[in-house]
Amino acid sequence: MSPAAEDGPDLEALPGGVRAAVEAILMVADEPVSEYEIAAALVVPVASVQRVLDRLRAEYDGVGTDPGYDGTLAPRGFELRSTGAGWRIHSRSEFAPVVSAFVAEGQTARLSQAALETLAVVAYRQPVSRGRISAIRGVNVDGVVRTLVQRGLIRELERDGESGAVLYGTTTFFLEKMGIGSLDELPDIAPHLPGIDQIDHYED
Amino acid sequence: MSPAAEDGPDLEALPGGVRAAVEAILMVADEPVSEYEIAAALVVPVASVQRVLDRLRAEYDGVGTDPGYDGTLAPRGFELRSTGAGWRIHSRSEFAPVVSAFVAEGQTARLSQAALETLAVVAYRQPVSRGRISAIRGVNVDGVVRTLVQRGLIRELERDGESGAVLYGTTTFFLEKMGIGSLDELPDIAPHLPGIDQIDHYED
Amino acid sequence: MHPEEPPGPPGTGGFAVQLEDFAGPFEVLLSLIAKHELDITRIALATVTDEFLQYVRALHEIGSTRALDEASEFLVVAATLLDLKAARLLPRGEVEDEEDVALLEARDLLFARLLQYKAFKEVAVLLDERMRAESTRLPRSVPLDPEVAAVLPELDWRTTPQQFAEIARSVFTPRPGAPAEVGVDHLHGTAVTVRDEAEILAGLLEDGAPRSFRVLVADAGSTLAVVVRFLALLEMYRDAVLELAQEQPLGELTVRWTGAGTGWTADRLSEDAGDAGDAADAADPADGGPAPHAHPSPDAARLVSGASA
Repeated sequence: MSPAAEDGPDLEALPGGVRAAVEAILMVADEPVSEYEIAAALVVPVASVQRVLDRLRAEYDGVGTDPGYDGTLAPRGFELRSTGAGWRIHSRSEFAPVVSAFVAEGQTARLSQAALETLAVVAYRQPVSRGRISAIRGVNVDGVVRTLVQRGLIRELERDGESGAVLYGTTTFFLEKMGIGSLDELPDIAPHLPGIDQIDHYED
Repeated sequence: MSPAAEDGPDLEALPGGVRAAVEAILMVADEPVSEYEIAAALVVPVASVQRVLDRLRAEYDGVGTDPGYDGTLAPRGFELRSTGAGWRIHSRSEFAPVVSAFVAEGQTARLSQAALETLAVVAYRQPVSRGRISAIRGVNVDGVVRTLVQRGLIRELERDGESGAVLYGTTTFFLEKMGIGSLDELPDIAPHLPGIDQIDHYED
Repeated sequence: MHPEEPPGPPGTGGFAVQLEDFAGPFEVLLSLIAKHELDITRIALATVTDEFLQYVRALHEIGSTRALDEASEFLVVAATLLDLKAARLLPRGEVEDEEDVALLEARDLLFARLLQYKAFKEVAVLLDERMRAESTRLPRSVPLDPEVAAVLPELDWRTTPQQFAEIARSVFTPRPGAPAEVGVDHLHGTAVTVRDEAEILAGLLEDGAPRSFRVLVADAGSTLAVVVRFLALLEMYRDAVLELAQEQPLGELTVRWTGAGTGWTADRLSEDAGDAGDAADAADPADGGPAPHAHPSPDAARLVSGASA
C-alpha cells in the first residue's frame, strides 16, 4: 500500500461522510462487526466510529440527534444491536410477527427436488463451493443453497484458499435427519460414475 | 386464512407504522422482493406499499419527504433499488471499496468477452436458440451458453415449435445484475446496427 | 484467457489482435478491418482476407490450440472469406444470371453478418459497463435471526439414505439429452474441398490451353463449388502453377496452366490450407470449459459454406 493510500478513503468527499460509510458496512456485513474493524477499514479513530455507532443507534430508534430538527423522528424498521461479537443491523424486534409471516410465506415443510439434489451434491462432494454445485447441477443454485443453510442442513465451512469461495458441508442436523452417525455411513454411489471426472473439469 | 388473520397485524400500533414494517421486511429479505409479497405479508394494499417504497428510496438518497423538516437530509450509506427482480437494499455504490472486505461472498467473477457477447445476443434476440447465437457470433457457443445458465443469467425458456431447438432468454437475476426494471431499459441496439431490417430478412 | 500462449503468432507482419479477449473469427476479421481502416461495407477486403489466411496458417504452424483450431469456427470464417473474395469479382448492378444473384446475396449476407456481429459486440461492452457499475452496490444478504428462522415450518424429512444416494447418483450422471441440439444453422450444403476442386482444375487445364473461369466452373453444379473452385485457383496461383489474365477490370478471367514439370499435385494444398481437423479435441477457448463438438470433425481443407443459407 502506498503512503497515500494509508490515509484511507476520502470519506468527507463521499455522500453522507463517515456516518454513511459506517452504515454501508453495517448494512451488508454478513456477520457482526466490531468498531475496531470498522475503524481499520475506514482509517478513522475508533472513538469516532464509536460516536457514529451510538448516534446511528439512537437515530434508528427515533431519538433525534439533529439539533436543527424539532419534529419527532419515527423509529425505523431496523435497529442497531451490539453484542460481544460486534454490531449488527436487525429488523426491529416489534416487527417479528410481520417478518415471520414474510419469511414463512411460501415455505413448505418438505424439501423441493432441487433442494434435495443440491443437498446430495454437498453431501457427497463436501467441502464444495456454490460455483461447483452450479456446474454439476447446470443451474444457478444460490437460492437453494440459502434455503438449505436456513434449514440447518448445510453450513459454511471455510473459504477455499485459492479462489476465496465459501465452501459448504453438511451439518450434524443432516446426519440426524438421515439417521446415520457419520458421513461414512452414507451409501456408496458408484465411484466410477461416468462423468464425475468430467465434472471436476467444469470447475470455475 | 381466517377472516381475523386477514386484518393482519395492527401496524399503526407499532413504532414507525407501515413504513417501518416495510423496512423490517427489507432487512431480512435475502433476495429482491416484490411489492406484492410485502403487501401480502403486511395485509395492506399494494398501492400503499408502493408509496412507502418510493418514499423510502427517496429518503435513503437524501431527498427529504418529511414536510415538517427544513434541514438537509444526508444520504444514507445504503440505497433501496428496484429492478425487474424486485426491491432490495444495497450498500451505496460509492462505498464499495470499504464494504467489500466485510462480505464473504465477494464480487462474482467477471464474464469473459465470449460470455458477454453471447449474453448480449440472448438479451436482444430472445427467445433464441443456440444455433442462432452461433450463427451470429460465428463460433460454437454451447460451452458459453452452459456457463451463462449456471450463473443464472439466462435460462431455457421453451422449445421452438418447428425445429424443437431449446430457446433461451434472460432471467430476472440478469435484470437485477443490470439494475434495470425490464428488458425495455436495455441500451438501444439500433444505433449500432445499421440495416437491421435487411439482417432480419436474411436470417434463418 | 490463454496467458501461457504468446501474444501473437510469429510471421504475421506485426498484426496484433486482442488475443486475451479473443472471442472468435469475426473478432479477428473485424480487428483486421479496423487496422486497415476499411469501411466494413466496402468490398476492398482483399488485404484483410490474405492476412487472415496467413494468421490462421501461422496459428496452425505453432501448434496453437487457440480458437481457430476449433473446426466449426474455422469453417465459418473460411466460408465467409471465400464468399467475400468471390463477391469482389462481381460488378455492382450487373446481375445477368442466377449465379451472380446468388453471389450478390451471399455478399450482402456476409456483410450483414459482420455488421450484426459488430453491433452485438458493441452492446456487449455496454452490458459489461452496466453490470460492473451495478456490482459496486452490494446487496444485503444476511443470515436470519434464530427467532425468525424458528417460524419456518418444521422440516418433514422422508428420504432414506438409499433414496438419497439414488438422487446423488442421478445428479452425477451426465444428462444425455441436454446438448442434443447441434448448431448447424450456419453450416449448409455438402462438403466441397479445395483440394478436390484444385484437382479438377488441374485436369481441365493440363493440356496447356488457356480457358476462361466461366468455362472452368461450367460444371461446378452449385454456388458453393464455384466459390471453392475460385479459392483453389488462388491457391494454385500462389503455388505458381497458373497464369491469370484479365484484360479489363471485371472482364473475363483467363487461366493457363504453367505447372507442367513442376511435380505439383493437389495434395500439396491440403498441407498448408489450414488443417482444422487435428485439433478437434481442443477445449473451447470461449469459456475455458470443454465443449462437446457440435460439428463433425472435418477433413483438413474441407470447406462448408456459411453463405448459402
